[in-house]
Amino acid sequence: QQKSKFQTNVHNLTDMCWSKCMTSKITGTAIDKGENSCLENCVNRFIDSQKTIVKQLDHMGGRA
Amino acid sequence: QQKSKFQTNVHNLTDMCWSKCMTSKITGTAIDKGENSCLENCVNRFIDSQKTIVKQLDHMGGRA
Amino acid sequence: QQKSKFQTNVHNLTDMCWSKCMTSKITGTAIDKGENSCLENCVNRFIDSQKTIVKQLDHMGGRA
Amino acid sequence: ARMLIEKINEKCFEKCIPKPGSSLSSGESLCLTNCMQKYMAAWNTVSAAYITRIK
Amino acid sequence: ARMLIEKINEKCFEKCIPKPGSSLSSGESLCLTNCMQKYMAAWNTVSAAYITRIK
Amino acid sequence: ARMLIEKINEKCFEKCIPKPGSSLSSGESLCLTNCMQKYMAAWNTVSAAYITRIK
Repeated sequence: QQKSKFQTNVHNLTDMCWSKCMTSKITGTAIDKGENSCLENCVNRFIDSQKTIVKQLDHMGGRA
Repeated sequence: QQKSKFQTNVHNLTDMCWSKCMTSKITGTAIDKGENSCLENCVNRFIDSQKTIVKQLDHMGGRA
Repeated sequence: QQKSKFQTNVHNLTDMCWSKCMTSKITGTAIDKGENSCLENCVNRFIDSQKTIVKQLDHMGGRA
Repeated sequence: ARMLIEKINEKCFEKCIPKPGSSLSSGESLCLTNCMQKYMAAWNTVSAAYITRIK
Repeated sequence: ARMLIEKINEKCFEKCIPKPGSSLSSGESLCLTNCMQKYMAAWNTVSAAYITRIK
Repeated sequence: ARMLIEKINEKCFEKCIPKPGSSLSSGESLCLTNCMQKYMAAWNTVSAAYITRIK
Protein backbone atom coordinates (compact mmCIF):
# COMPACT_ATOMS: atom_id res chain seq x y z
CA GLN A 1 0.00 0.00 0.00
CA GLN A 2 2.93 2.32 0.75
CA LYS A 3 4.40 1.35 -2.60
CA SER A 4 1.13 2.29 -4.28
CA LYS A 5 1.04 5.69 -2.51
CA PHE A 6 4.60 6.34 -3.69
CA GLN A 7 3.73 5.38 -7.27
CA THR A 8 0.63 7.58 -7.28
CA ASN A 9 2.74 10.53 -6.09
CA VAL A 10 5.30 9.93 -8.82
CA HIS A 11 2.55 9.67 -11.45
CA ASN A 12 0.95 12.93 -10.29
CA LEU A 13 4.29 14.75 -10.06
CA THR A 14 5.31 13.56 -13.53
CA ASP A 15 1.94 14.63 -14.95
CA MET A 16 2.22 18.11 -13.41
CA CYS A 17 5.93 18.67 -14.10
CA TRP A 18 5.55 17.37 -17.68
CA SER A 19 2.96 20.12 -18.28
CA LYS A 20 5.26 22.72 -16.72
CA CYS A 21 8.60 21.69 -18.24
CA MET A 22 7.97 19.85 -21.52
CA THR A 23 6.31 22.61 -23.47
CA SER A 24 8.29 22.36 -26.72
CA LYS A 25 7.42 20.25 -29.75
CA ILE A 26 8.38 16.55 -29.59
CA THR A 27 11.36 16.10 -31.92
CA GLY A 28 13.25 13.13 -30.47
CA THR A 29 13.23 10.59 -27.67
CA ALA A 30 15.68 12.28 -25.29
CA ILE A 31 14.96 14.98 -22.73
CA ASP A 32 17.57 17.73 -22.94
CA LYS A 33 19.60 19.18 -20.07
CA GLY A 34 17.29 22.15 -19.54
CA GLU A 35 14.19 19.95 -19.45
CA ASN A 36 15.89 17.55 -17.06
CA SER A 37 16.84 20.23 -14.55
CA CYS A 38 13.40 21.80 -14.88
CA LEU A 39 11.85 18.44 -13.93
CA GLU A 40 14.19 18.03 -10.93
CA ASN A 41 13.55 21.60 -9.77
CA CYS A 42 9.82 21.11 -10.29
CA VAL A 43 9.76 18.14 -7.90
CA ASN A 44 11.85 19.91 -5.30
CA ARG A 45 10.06 23.27 -5.45
CA PHE A 46 6.69 21.50 -5.31
CA ILE A 47 7.73 19.80 -2.07
CA ASP A 48 9.17 23.12 -0.76
CA SER A 49 5.90 24.78 -1.61
CA GLN A 50 3.91 22.11 0.21
CA LYS A 51 6.14 22.45 3.28
CA THR A 52 5.70 26.24 3.23
CA ILE A 53 1.93 25.84 3.17
CA VAL A 54 1.83 23.22 5.91
CA LYS A 55 4.11 25.33 8.12
CA GLN A 56 1.92 28.40 7.66
CA LEU A 57 -1.23 26.42 8.42
CA ASP A 58 0.33 25.09 11.64
CA HIS A 59 1.41 28.63 12.51
CA MET A 60 -2.20 29.74 12.18
CA GLY A 61 -3.17 27.19 14.80
CA GLY A 62 -4.59 24.66 12.42
CA ARG A 63 -7.66 26.79 11.93
CA ALA A 64 -8.44 25.09 8.61
CA GLN B 1 -20.58 11.12 5.47
CA GLN B 2 -22.92 14.03 4.68
CA LYS B 3 -20.29 16.35 6.11
CA SER B 4 -17.69 14.82 3.83
CA LYS B 5 -19.96 15.23 0.76
CA PHE B 6 -20.48 18.88 1.71
CA GLN B 7 -16.74 19.45 2.09
CA THR B 8 -15.96 17.77 -1.22
CA ASN B 9 -18.52 20.04 -2.93
CA VAL B 10 -16.98 23.13 -1.34
CA HIS B 11 -13.48 22.01 -2.38
CA ASN B 12 -14.58 21.43 -5.97
CA LEU B 13 -16.53 24.70 -6.16
CA THR B 14 -13.59 26.65 -4.72
CA ASP B 15 -11.21 24.99 -7.20
CA MET B 16 -13.45 25.83 -10.16
CA CYS B 17 -14.44 29.35 -9.07
CA TRP B 18 -10.82 30.18 -8.15
CA SER B 19 -9.83 29.40 -11.77
CA LYS B 20 -12.72 31.53 -13.07
CA CYS B 21 -12.47 34.52 -10.73
CA MET B 22 -8.92 34.82 -9.42
CA THR B 23 -7.09 35.40 -12.68
CA SER B 24 -4.95 38.38 -11.67
CA LYS B 25 -1.45 38.29 -10.21
CA ILE B 26 -1.17 37.58 -6.47
CA THR B 27 -0.18 40.87 -4.79
CA GLY B 28 -1.61 40.61 -1.29
CA THR B 29 -3.52 38.36 1.07
CA ALA B 30 -6.98 39.87 0.67
CA ILE B 31 -9.56 39.16 -2.03
CA ASP B 32 -11.02 42.40 -3.37
CA LYS B 33 -14.70 43.29 -3.72
CA GLY B 34 -14.90 42.28 -7.38
CA GLU B 35 -13.27 38.92 -6.75
CA ASN B 36 -15.54 38.29 -3.79
CA SER B 37 -18.75 38.93 -5.72
CA CYS B 38 -17.42 36.88 -8.65
CA LEU B 39 -16.91 33.95 -6.26
CA GLU B 40 -20.42 34.29 -4.81
CA ASN B 41 -21.97 34.60 -8.27
CA CYS B 42 -19.91 31.65 -9.47
CA VAL B 43 -21.36 29.38 -6.77
CA ASN B 44 -24.93 30.56 -7.38
CA ARG B 45 -24.78 30.45 -11.18
CA PHE B 46 -23.19 27.01 -11.06
CA ILE B 47 -26.10 25.71 -9.00
CA ASP B 48 -28.57 27.53 -11.31
CA SER B 49 -26.86 25.91 -14.26
CA GLN B 50 -27.09 22.47 -12.69
CA LYS B 51 -30.80 22.98 -11.95
CA THR B 52 -31.42 24.08 -15.55
CA ILE B 53 -29.75 20.92 -16.84
CA VAL B 54 -31.57 18.60 -14.45
CA LYS B 55 -34.93 20.22 -15.30
CA GLN B 56 -34.31 19.84 -19.05
CA LEU B 57 -33.29 16.21 -18.61
CA ASP B 58 -36.48 15.50 -16.66
CA HIS B 59 -38.45 17.30 -19.35
CA MET B 60 -36.96 14.95 -21.92
CA GLY B 61 -38.35 12.05 -19.97
CA GLY B 62 -35.09 11.06 -18.35
CA ARG B 63 -33.93 9.59 -21.62
CA ALA B 64 -30.28 9.77 -20.54
CA GLN C 1 -19.50 -3.83 -13.37
CA GLN C 2 -18.48 -4.22 -17.01
CA LYS C 3 -21.33 -1.88 -17.93
CA SER C 4 -19.99 0.69 -15.50
CA LYS C 5 -16.44 0.41 -16.94
CA PHE C 6 -17.87 0.95 -20.42
CA GLN C 7 -19.87 3.98 -19.28
CA THR C 8 -16.86 5.49 -17.52
CA ASN C 9 -14.82 5.09 -20.71
CA VAL C 10 -17.53 6.77 -22.78
CA HIS C 11 -17.76 9.63 -20.27
CA ASN C 12 -14.01 10.17 -20.32
CA LEU C 13 -13.78 9.94 -24.11
CA THR C 14 -16.68 12.39 -24.53
CA ASP C 15 -15.06 14.80 -22.08
CA MET C 16 -11.72 14.68 -23.87
CA CYS C 17 -13.06 14.71 -27.44
CA TRP C 18 -15.52 17.51 -26.59
CA SER C 19 -12.53 19.67 -25.55
CA LYS C 20 -10.68 18.76 -28.75
CA CYS C 21 -13.51 19.01 -31.28
CA MET C 22 -16.18 21.39 -29.97
CA THR C 23 -14.14 24.57 -29.76
CA SER C 24 -16.56 26.94 -31.48
CA LYS C 25 -19.26 29.04 -29.82
CA ILE C 26 -22.53 27.29 -28.98
CA THR C 27 -25.13 28.54 -31.47
CA GLY C 28 -27.63 25.71 -31.76
CA THR C 29 -28.45 22.23 -30.53
CA ALA C 30 -27.03 20.21 -33.43
CA ILE C 31 -23.45 19.10 -33.97
CA ASP C 32 -22.36 19.79 -37.55
CA LYS C 33 -20.77 17.32 -39.95
CA GLY C 34 -17.22 18.47 -39.23
CA GLU C 35 -17.70 18.21 -35.48
CA ASN C 36 -19.28 14.79 -35.85
CA SER C 37 -16.40 13.35 -37.86
CA CYS C 38 -13.89 14.99 -35.52
CA LEU C 39 -15.56 13.19 -32.59
CA GLU C 40 -15.51 9.83 -34.41
CA ASN C 41 -11.89 10.29 -35.45
CA CYS C 42 -11.00 11.38 -31.92
CA VAL C 43 -12.31 8.11 -30.46
CA ASN C 44 -10.60 5.98 -33.09
CA ARG C 45 -7.25 7.80 -33.02
CA PHE C 46 -7.25 7.72 -29.22
CA ILE C 47 -7.61 3.94 -29.29
CA ASP C 48 -4.96 3.72 -32.05
CA SER C 49 -2.66 5.82 -29.93
CA GLN C 50 -3.21 3.60 -26.91
CA LYS C 51 -2.49 0.49 -28.97
CA THR C 52 0.70 2.06 -30.30
CA ILE C 53 1.88 2.79 -26.78
CA VAL C 54 1.01 -0.66 -25.43
CA LYS C 55 2.75 -2.35 -28.38
CA GLN C 56 5.90 -0.28 -27.85
CA LEU C 57 5.91 -1.04 -24.14
CA ASP C 58 5.60 -4.78 -24.84
CA HIS C 59 8.38 -4.46 -27.39
CA MET C 60 10.60 -2.97 -24.68
CA GLY C 61 10.07 -6.10 -22.62
CA GLY C 62 7.54 -4.62 -20.26
CA ARG C 63 10.29 -2.72 -18.52
CA ALA C 64 7.86 -0.18 -17.09
CA ALA D 1 -27.26 9.87 -15.05
CA ARG D 2 -25.34 11.59 -12.25
CA MET D 3 -22.00 11.53 -14.08
CA LEU D 4 -23.60 12.84 -17.29
CA ILE D 5 -25.12 15.77 -15.37
CA GLU D 6 -21.78 16.56 -13.74
CA LYS D 7 -19.90 16.47 -17.05
CA ILE D 8 -22.52 18.57 -18.86
CA ASN D 9 -22.53 21.16 -16.10
CA GLU D 10 -18.74 21.29 -16.00
CA LYS D 11 -18.36 21.76 -19.76
CA CYS D 12 -21.40 23.97 -20.38
CA PHE D 13 -20.88 26.23 -17.36
CA GLU D 14 -17.33 26.83 -18.57
CA LYS D 15 -18.51 27.57 -22.11
CA CYS D 16 -21.74 29.50 -21.47
CA ILE D 17 -20.92 31.43 -18.29
CA PRO D 18 -17.37 32.77 -18.56
CA LYS D 19 -18.18 35.64 -16.15
CA PRO D 20 -20.89 34.70 -13.64
CA GLY D 21 -23.21 37.67 -12.92
CA SER D 22 -25.93 38.27 -10.36
CA SER D 23 -28.40 36.07 -12.23
CA LEU D 24 -28.51 33.82 -15.31
CA SER D 25 -29.15 36.01 -18.36
CA SER D 26 -31.56 34.72 -21.00
CA GLY D 27 -28.59 34.34 -23.36
CA GLU D 28 -26.79 32.20 -20.80
CA SER D 29 -29.90 30.06 -20.23
CA LEU D 30 -30.34 29.50 -23.96
CA CYS D 31 -26.64 28.66 -24.31
CA LEU D 32 -26.96 26.09 -21.48
CA THR D 33 -29.96 24.42 -23.11
CA ASN D 34 -28.25 24.28 -26.50
CA CYS D 35 -24.97 23.13 -24.99
CA MET D 36 -26.71 20.36 -23.08
CA GLN D 37 -28.36 19.05 -26.26
CA LYS D 38 -25.06 19.28 -28.07
CA TYR D 39 -23.20 17.47 -25.32
CA MET D 40 -25.70 14.63 -25.37
CA ALA D 41 -25.41 14.40 -29.16
CA ALA D 42 -21.62 14.25 -28.75
CA TRP D 43 -22.03 11.56 -26.10
CA ASN D 44 -24.12 9.50 -28.53
CA THR D 45 -21.60 9.90 -31.36
CA VAL D 46 -18.70 8.94 -29.10
CA SER D 47 -20.60 6.02 -27.63
CA ALA D 48 -21.51 4.66 -31.09
CA ALA D 49 -17.96 5.07 -32.39
CA TYR D 50 -16.56 3.33 -29.31
CA ILE D 51 -18.99 0.41 -29.57
CA THR D 52 -18.21 -0.03 -33.29
CA ARG D 53 -14.50 0.00 -32.54
CA ILE D 54 -14.40 -2.43 -29.64
CA LYS D 55 -16.90 -5.02 -30.87
CA ALA E 1 -7.19 19.46 6.07
CA ARG E 2 -5.34 17.20 3.63
CA MET E 3 -7.54 18.09 0.66
CA LEU E 4 -7.25 21.82 1.40
CA ILE E 5 -3.45 21.55 1.46
CA GLU E 6 -3.45 19.64 -1.83
CA LYS E 7 -5.72 22.17 -3.56
CA ILE E 8 -3.77 25.18 -2.22
CA ASN E 9 -0.47 23.67 -3.32
CA GLU E 10 -1.85 22.80 -6.77
CA LYS E 11 -3.29 26.28 -7.41
CA CYS E 12 -0.54 28.33 -5.74
CA PHE E 13 2.40 26.36 -7.16
CA GLU E 14 0.90 26.90 -10.62
CA LYS E 15 0.44 30.63 -10.00
CA CYS E 16 3.58 31.49 -8.00
CA ILE E 17 6.21 29.19 -9.51
CA PRO E 18 5.74 29.15 -13.29
CA LYS E 19 9.42 28.25 -13.83
CA PRO E 20 10.84 26.24 -10.92
CA GLY E 21 14.47 27.20 -10.20
CA SER E 22 17.19 25.73 -7.99
CA SER E 23 15.57 27.13 -4.83
CA LEU E 24 12.46 29.07 -3.82
CA SER E 25 13.16 32.78 -4.32
CA SER E 26 11.93 35.20 -1.64
CA GLY E 27 9.40 36.53 -4.17
CA GLU E 28 8.08 33.01 -4.73
CA SER E 29 7.86 32.38 -0.97
CA LEU E 30 5.96 35.62 -0.43
CA CYS E 31 3.64 34.80 -3.31
CA LEU E 32 2.94 31.37 -1.79
CA THR E 33 2.08 32.85 1.60
CA ASN E 34 -0.20 35.47 0.04
CA CYS E 35 -1.78 32.95 -2.28
CA MET E 36 -2.48 30.57 0.57
CA GLN E 37 -4.27 33.31 2.57
CA LYS E 38 -6.19 34.28 -0.53
CA TYR E 39 -7.20 30.71 -1.29
CA MET E 40 -8.49 30.25 2.26
CA ALA E 41 -10.45 33.50 2.00
CA ALA E 42 -11.93 32.25 -1.29
CA TRP E 43 -12.77 28.93 0.37
CA ASN E 44 -14.63 30.80 3.12
CA THR E 45 -16.57 32.93 0.63
CA VAL E 46 -17.52 29.89 -1.45
CA SER E 47 -18.46 27.89 1.61
CA ALA E 48 -20.70 30.68 2.97
CA ALA E 49 -22.39 31.22 -0.41
CA TYR E 50 -22.99 27.49 -0.77
CA ILE E 51 -24.48 27.15 2.73
CA THR E 52 -26.78 30.15 2.13
CA ARG E 53 -27.91 28.67 -1.15
CA ILE E 54 -28.62 25.12 -0.05
CA LYS E 55 -30.23 25.81 3.34
CA ALA F 1 1.68 -0.26 -15.71
CA ARG F 2 -1.95 0.66 -16.36
CA MET F 3 -1.65 4.15 -14.88
CA LEU F 4 1.55 4.84 -16.82
CA ILE F 5 -0.18 3.85 -20.08
CA GLU F 6 -3.14 6.10 -19.28
CA LYS F 7 -0.95 9.08 -18.46
CA ILE F 8 1.26 8.61 -21.54
CA ASN F 9 -1.75 8.33 -23.80
CA GLU F 10 -3.39 11.38 -22.26
CA LYS F 11 -0.30 13.58 -22.59
CA CYS F 12 0.98 12.26 -25.92
CA PHE F 13 -2.40 12.16 -27.66
CA GLU F 14 -2.87 15.80 -26.66
CA LYS F 15 0.59 16.75 -27.93
CA CYS F 16 0.88 14.60 -31.06
CA ILE F 17 -2.69 14.52 -32.38
CA PRO F 18 -4.18 18.01 -32.04
CA LYS F 19 -6.61 17.34 -34.90
CA PRO F 20 -7.54 13.66 -35.19
CA GLY F 21 -7.90 12.60 -38.84
CA SER F 22 -9.23 9.46 -40.53
CA SER F 23 -6.07 7.50 -39.67
CA LEU F 24 -2.81 7.98 -37.77
CA SER F 25 -0.32 9.69 -40.09
CA SER F 26 3.28 8.48 -40.04
CA GLY F 27 4.27 11.80 -38.47
CA GLU F 28 1.73 11.26 -35.69
CA SER F 29 2.96 7.69 -35.13
CA LEU F 30 6.57 8.84 -34.90
CA CYS F 31 5.58 11.64 -32.53
CA LEU F 32 3.75 9.12 -30.30
CA THR F 33 6.77 6.82 -30.13
CA ASN F 34 9.12 9.70 -29.33
CA CYS F 35 6.71 11.19 -26.84
CA MET F 36 6.33 7.86 -25.06
CA GLN F 37 10.11 7.49 -24.67
CA LYS F 38 10.32 11.06 -23.48
CA TYR F 39 7.53 10.60 -20.99
CA MET F 40 9.21 7.53 -19.54
CA ALA F 41 12.50 9.42 -19.28
CA ALA F 42 10.64 12.23 -17.47
CA TRP F 43 9.04 9.66 -15.17
CA ASN F 44 12.49 8.30 -14.30
CA THR F 45 13.90 11.78 -13.60
CA VAL F 46 10.93 12.70 -11.41
CA SER F 47 11.03 9.39 -9.61
CA ALA F 48 14.76 9.72 -8.85
CA ALA F 49 14.39 13.34 -7.67
CA TYR F 50 11.48 12.38 -5.45
CA ILE F 51 13.32 9.43 -3.89
CA THR F 52 16.39 11.60 -3.23
CA ARG F 53 14.24 14.24 -1.61
CA ILE F 54 12.16 12.05 0.67
CA LYS F 55 14.80 9.60 1.88
